[in-house]
Amino acid sequence: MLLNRRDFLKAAGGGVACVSLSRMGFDLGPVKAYAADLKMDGAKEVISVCPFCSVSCHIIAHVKDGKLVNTEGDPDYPINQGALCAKGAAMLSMTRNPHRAMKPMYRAPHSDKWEEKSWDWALNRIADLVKESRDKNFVEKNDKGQRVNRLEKVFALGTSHMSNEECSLTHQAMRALGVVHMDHQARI
Amino acid sequence: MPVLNGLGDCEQHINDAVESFAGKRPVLEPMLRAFGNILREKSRLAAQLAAGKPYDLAVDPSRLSRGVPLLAGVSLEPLQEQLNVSFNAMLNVLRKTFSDLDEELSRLEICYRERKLDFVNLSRAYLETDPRVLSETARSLMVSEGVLGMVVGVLLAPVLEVVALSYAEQVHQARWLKGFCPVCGSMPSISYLGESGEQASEFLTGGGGQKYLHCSMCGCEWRTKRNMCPACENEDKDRRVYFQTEDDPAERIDVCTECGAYLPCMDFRESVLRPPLEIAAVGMVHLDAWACEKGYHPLANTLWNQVR
Amino acid sequence: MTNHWIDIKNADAILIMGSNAAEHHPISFKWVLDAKSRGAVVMHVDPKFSRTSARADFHVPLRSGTDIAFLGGMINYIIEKDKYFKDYVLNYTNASFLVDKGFDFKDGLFSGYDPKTRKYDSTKWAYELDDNKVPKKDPTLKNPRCVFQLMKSHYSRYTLQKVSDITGVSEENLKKVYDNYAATGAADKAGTVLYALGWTQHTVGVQNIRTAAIIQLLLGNVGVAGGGINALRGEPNVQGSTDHALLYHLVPGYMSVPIADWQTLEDYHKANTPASNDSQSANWWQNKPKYFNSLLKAWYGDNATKENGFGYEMLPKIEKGQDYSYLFLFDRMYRGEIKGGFIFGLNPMNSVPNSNKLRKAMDNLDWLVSVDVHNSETSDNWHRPGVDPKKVKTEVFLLPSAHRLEKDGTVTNSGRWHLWHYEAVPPPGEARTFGYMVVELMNRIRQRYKDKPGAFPDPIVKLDWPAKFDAEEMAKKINGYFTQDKKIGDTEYKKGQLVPSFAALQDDGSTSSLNWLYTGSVSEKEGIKAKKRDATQTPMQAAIGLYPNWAWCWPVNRRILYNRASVDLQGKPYNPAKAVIEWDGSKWVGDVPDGGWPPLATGKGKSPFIMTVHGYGQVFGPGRMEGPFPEHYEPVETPVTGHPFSKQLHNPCFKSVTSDMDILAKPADPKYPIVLTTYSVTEHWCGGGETRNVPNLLEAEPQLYVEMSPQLAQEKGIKNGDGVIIESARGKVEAIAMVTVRMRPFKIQGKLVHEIGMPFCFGWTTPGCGDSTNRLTAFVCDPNTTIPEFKACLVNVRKADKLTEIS
Amino acid sequence: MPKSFFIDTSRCTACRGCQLACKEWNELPPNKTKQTGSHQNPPDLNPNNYKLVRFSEHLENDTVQWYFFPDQCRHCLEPPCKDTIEGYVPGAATQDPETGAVLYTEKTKEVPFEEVRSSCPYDIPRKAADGRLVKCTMCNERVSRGLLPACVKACPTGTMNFGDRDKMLELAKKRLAEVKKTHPKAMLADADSVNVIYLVLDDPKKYHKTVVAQRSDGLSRKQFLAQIFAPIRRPVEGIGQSKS
Repeated sequence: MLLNRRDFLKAAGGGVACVSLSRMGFDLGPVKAYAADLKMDGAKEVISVCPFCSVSCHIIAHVKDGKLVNTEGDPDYPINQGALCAKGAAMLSMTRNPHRAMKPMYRAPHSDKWEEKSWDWALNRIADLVKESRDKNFVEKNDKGQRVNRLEKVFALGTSHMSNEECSLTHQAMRALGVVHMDHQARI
Repeated sequence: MPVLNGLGDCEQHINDAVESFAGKRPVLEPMLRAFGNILREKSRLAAQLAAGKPYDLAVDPSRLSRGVPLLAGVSLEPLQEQLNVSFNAMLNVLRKTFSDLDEELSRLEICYRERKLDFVNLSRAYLETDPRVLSETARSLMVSEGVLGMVVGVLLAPVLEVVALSYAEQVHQARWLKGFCPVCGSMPSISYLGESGEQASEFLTGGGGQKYLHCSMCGCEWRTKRNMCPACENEDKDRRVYFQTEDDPAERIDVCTECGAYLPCMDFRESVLRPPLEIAAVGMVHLDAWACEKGYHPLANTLWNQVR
Repeated sequence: MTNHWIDIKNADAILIMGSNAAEHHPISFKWVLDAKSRGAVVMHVDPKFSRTSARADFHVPLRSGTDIAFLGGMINYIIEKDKYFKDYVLNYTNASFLVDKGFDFKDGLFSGYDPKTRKYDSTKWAYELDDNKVPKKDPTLKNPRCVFQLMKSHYSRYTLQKVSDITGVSEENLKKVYDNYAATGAADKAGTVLYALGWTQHTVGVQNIRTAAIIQLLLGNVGVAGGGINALRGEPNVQGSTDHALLYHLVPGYMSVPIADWQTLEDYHKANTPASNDSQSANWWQNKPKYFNSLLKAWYGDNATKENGFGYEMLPKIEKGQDYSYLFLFDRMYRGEIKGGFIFGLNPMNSVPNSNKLRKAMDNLDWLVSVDVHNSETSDNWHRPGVDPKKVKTEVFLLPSAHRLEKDGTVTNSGRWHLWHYEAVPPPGEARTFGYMVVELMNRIRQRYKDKPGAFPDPIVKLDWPAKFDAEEMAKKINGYFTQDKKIGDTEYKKGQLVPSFAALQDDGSTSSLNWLYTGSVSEKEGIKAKKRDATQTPMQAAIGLYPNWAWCWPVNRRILYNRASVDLQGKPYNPAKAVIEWDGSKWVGDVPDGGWPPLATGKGKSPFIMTVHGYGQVFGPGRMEGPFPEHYEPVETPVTGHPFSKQLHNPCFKSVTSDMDILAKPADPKYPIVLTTYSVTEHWCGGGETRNVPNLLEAEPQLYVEMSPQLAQEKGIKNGDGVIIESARGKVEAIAMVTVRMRPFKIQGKLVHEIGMPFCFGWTTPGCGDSTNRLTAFVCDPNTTIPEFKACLVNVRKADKLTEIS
Repeated sequence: MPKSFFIDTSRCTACRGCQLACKEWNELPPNKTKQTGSHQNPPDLNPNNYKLVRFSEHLENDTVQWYFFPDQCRHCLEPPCKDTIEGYVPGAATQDPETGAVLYTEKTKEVPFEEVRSSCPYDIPRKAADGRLVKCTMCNERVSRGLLPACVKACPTGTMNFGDRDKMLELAKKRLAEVKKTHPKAMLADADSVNVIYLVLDDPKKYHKTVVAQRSDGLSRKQFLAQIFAPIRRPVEGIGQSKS
């Protein structure tokens, strides 16, 4: 099976060379000067998936200097073939939305405001709360004396916004803690 | 299914595109006019050949599904007559257009009359990029390799355009996904992003953007993936970049940083104009100049992109 | 979905019911119209005329909550008019099975019902077995105790007149839908059923779908191209998140969570591994121990050994029959029994019924971690209108999460396609992926338990847990590895090698996999197959748009489930023009078949429905809570006091809780005479937290509205655009009246019944747009799934003197 | 050859992609809108919305008809608004001879708005906060660079089409012939006199009151234009003459 162009070529490259434009008699000076003045922006195209309904339309994200500059439906994905609905088409403004939560926020008991916190502080504080709640409320055995290992007083809800990999880890973590009140969008 | 560009390009269509690009980018006007002449003649000739005697080539379309181009290894012997016709017509227009090359072109004409030109063999060597055959022939005929290469390429193109046309349906059915041409095995000279989905349904025809490659030799057009370099098949998002200016979102140049190849691309979703693709490629030669300056090389050598 | 999105184009008839596909799965509708342009008839049965109706061949308005009556009438019609696909029904469904004498049905109740527990004893619904414990069959389908005859008699009660009387659909419209759809009973015709939350969100949700499944089996529409039972799943990765079981009652791969009565791994397997003595039954779930043990091995790594039951004893075990879903969680929270918890990417204060109760319940938490892309009604619950924050004790964290475009990983679409998305840009500011948060947090908790042991640390410290979140590594771990060198058949696998398919998973600890359904999704040769973008297909595959090389789908890249039912006993496709698989004499070609055994006629085949114990499609479904045949019951809040089929008004098993805030209107309650249904809006996403914050989308759909018919508006003195108040037994909501001919009153039992509809995407954190519609809905649930009845409750509506929520 | 739009409302699903794309390209701020009993929002064209999808619904013979109409400036071949404006301030309105786009300049600030508005048979012009008159520009700055108008580029359904006038007319007639088979009342609205050619499936009044040229007194376009042009009629140069 021939799978590569090299298999039927004697030499690689762009094919047989032609005479140059200058040899043909063109003055390339102005063209090169024109080209040198161009303000060319480089961007890459990244395949992603629309985060809304589960048709999972593919999206090509255009990224320039690490910033999202445009999104379009992926014409190669056989299901959406480049088409997007109004929400999918609004992906750019949705992702770049200034209203988004950008920093871990904390609201102390009885407080009337949010405060910014570091990730380190927030995760440590949550870890303390989880351990404290678990140590205090862990149900080792039920009324019948059966071993049940349940942490009934802590719950986990969500989310179908997670990737499969994130779902798998979340399930594993919650079962390890003994969480039984676990649910997400599939039930509502 | 894409429409084959070559044969549909009537004279008016080519003229309009030349005018429109020349108006937009006067710096390219001399090239647009020169290559416009050649492309017009090529188009006329292809139409003439298509209307003439049917080709008798040993082509096996079932090879497409195995990733083998139709003409790979196929003898071009039966095309002797068409190649002769093409040589005469194309040499004439080349001579008219490029007076700087006249000396070498007229020498080739003499060689032809003296039956020193074996077009079948040269065409085969051209398609297979066999530098030995071409350089030896050039030496023996006392012309430069560049001019010989140019002439062989130019005379072969209209002849093979007819092949591409007659197998367009098979190529479409085969869903050819390679970066090289399913008909003649050459690399593309330009690509474009299409307007709407292939399977236009009543509802949500799609934003378009499907990528088609246009063969630098036979003008065959085939669909490819957006996220693949046609030269090295690299799909890494971080090693493919496209460049464009803010003013011209319909024109871009796709670069693979893995293998260093570039390919111009027209985005027909942005553009009202539908120029013949080869005129569009000439109208974007400034991008070739830019890319070469940056150290990239074209996917296919064409008549108009040798900017060095 | 048994089939997939593109496959919709292969249908000859499309019944869209309980879904507004054009507005809520817009791109899916492309394939509906593709089918239409090839001559398919598209029917939309729904209370509201929507953009789906506008593009269908016809729209049939139906009163919310009467789908079983409508579909039961279709079953009756199909049997009476002899429209069913006889070969298929006989060979591939359990229609010929004889049912044991314990089974009975009287006045709306099946045998075995205990009114005290409100539960059935389903052992009463067993088959009559032969000496080998295989169900007895009557291939003539004449035996009065065979499933076919029992079904026939059950649905003979669903006459056109009675169905029309309760659904509000004219007899003429009933016949139009029945005729068009029943025509797909021909061998070479296919009909597909597209449904969504309009079927699931009822106290009879599961049975709505069961009724459709019976129709599909009768017409031979399961397993074929253009057929199937197709849930248009709503949420972005809800298929994947269900596969990976973010649900209390399952562990990944649709296996039951351990219950207290199964104290050991052996107990678990004994209770969960089905057996069949029928040599023609593949009984696929007999492999469950391999999948379950491999899961445990993946969770606990080297700490899972054969000796310790692979760590089974460390797992939490729920109480038998106890429900831990939203309904009960929030009820327990309301009662102060819950201390704290996590809400990831979800806004239940807006999108779960009886919001007033839920919002109060949340005040009882000591701590709450809300992880989202926006501050929402959930994270901000402590300063909702009318509440003094100083009185709310909850310690609240809002952790900013990444958008899909900002992370690597896979999702699974509704057609089970496993799809990779690449990180295009990093998350903005300090936003992070869920994966980062879960891994980091768990590592901190693990460290704390290592430093200072507290309650039972083993399940936490012994976890096989990554130091950092890496989507590719996780994708491989989900696929699974060999944990030691292993020879299977003639092939030798090395420790650390990826498991090639779930057929190679072992129950002896030599393999690990976080989800057996995804084993085969990554291979040594092809890497992560979700990244594959290869559109090539054979002409046979291209004829039905199968795309077998595009990405990968579970199980084992089978694109159409139960596809062995698309061929006759010799392996020849019933519809050669749209063949899914075909036996070429030595192997199957086309799709990946449901097992590679030769056709049934060879004597070496297996029955097509391999996930059922006996291998047959279940016309008779003894596994459901409220009976083996779907029966019409009214919504818990209903505008009628009786219906034509029995004296049993409601699903006898529906789930609910009792509290001072769980008040229900009585049947035909004069205070609440109007039916309310709820739905989404194209411009907003679910609870709206994300899209309300996109100014241009908010401009197009700015405020909460209620759609009502001109007749109702006139009756209530309401004009289009008026502010109105909608009231149920649980709450009051302000909205703007949208008076529209797209809503129609229904004639039910000779009386005019009005239905209104409202979206639920508006909430108080977006000023002036209105607040949760779910303050009206009742938290009463399907007994099988505990999915709430969002689609039908009772309300009243009046013109508002002034508005406070909408400005 | 002027450019034309062909707007095939038989394909429109009211996704409002065009409406949003128009706002984004023209950088028009969002309006603080209210629900007024319709999905049509904002309720009318306004200085921040040059393009608006209109919704209309009817119940006939027990069947619901729900029609969508993406409304915008028609870029008339002989634009009456231009004549009105120029009657006050020459040069305040222009028509691009290449594209046919009817354009308003800064100078429209000096023109009485209501008069211009009532001279438009489609009720399109609106007055911005700074006094300028505004409406759809045919994305002329895009079109003159060879790019498609933003709304056309955004349309996922094939409703919005744009190109040379003869090509658009050809497409419109082809589609009309097709949809006539199922919708005998289908028609092209004022195709001979405008560069934005709508295909509607039914009586245009069922879509919106000014789908075809209209004034409150119910004059046809021909009568209406005759009246408008009577006192100030002068030759229109540069573009094709109306055939009506």
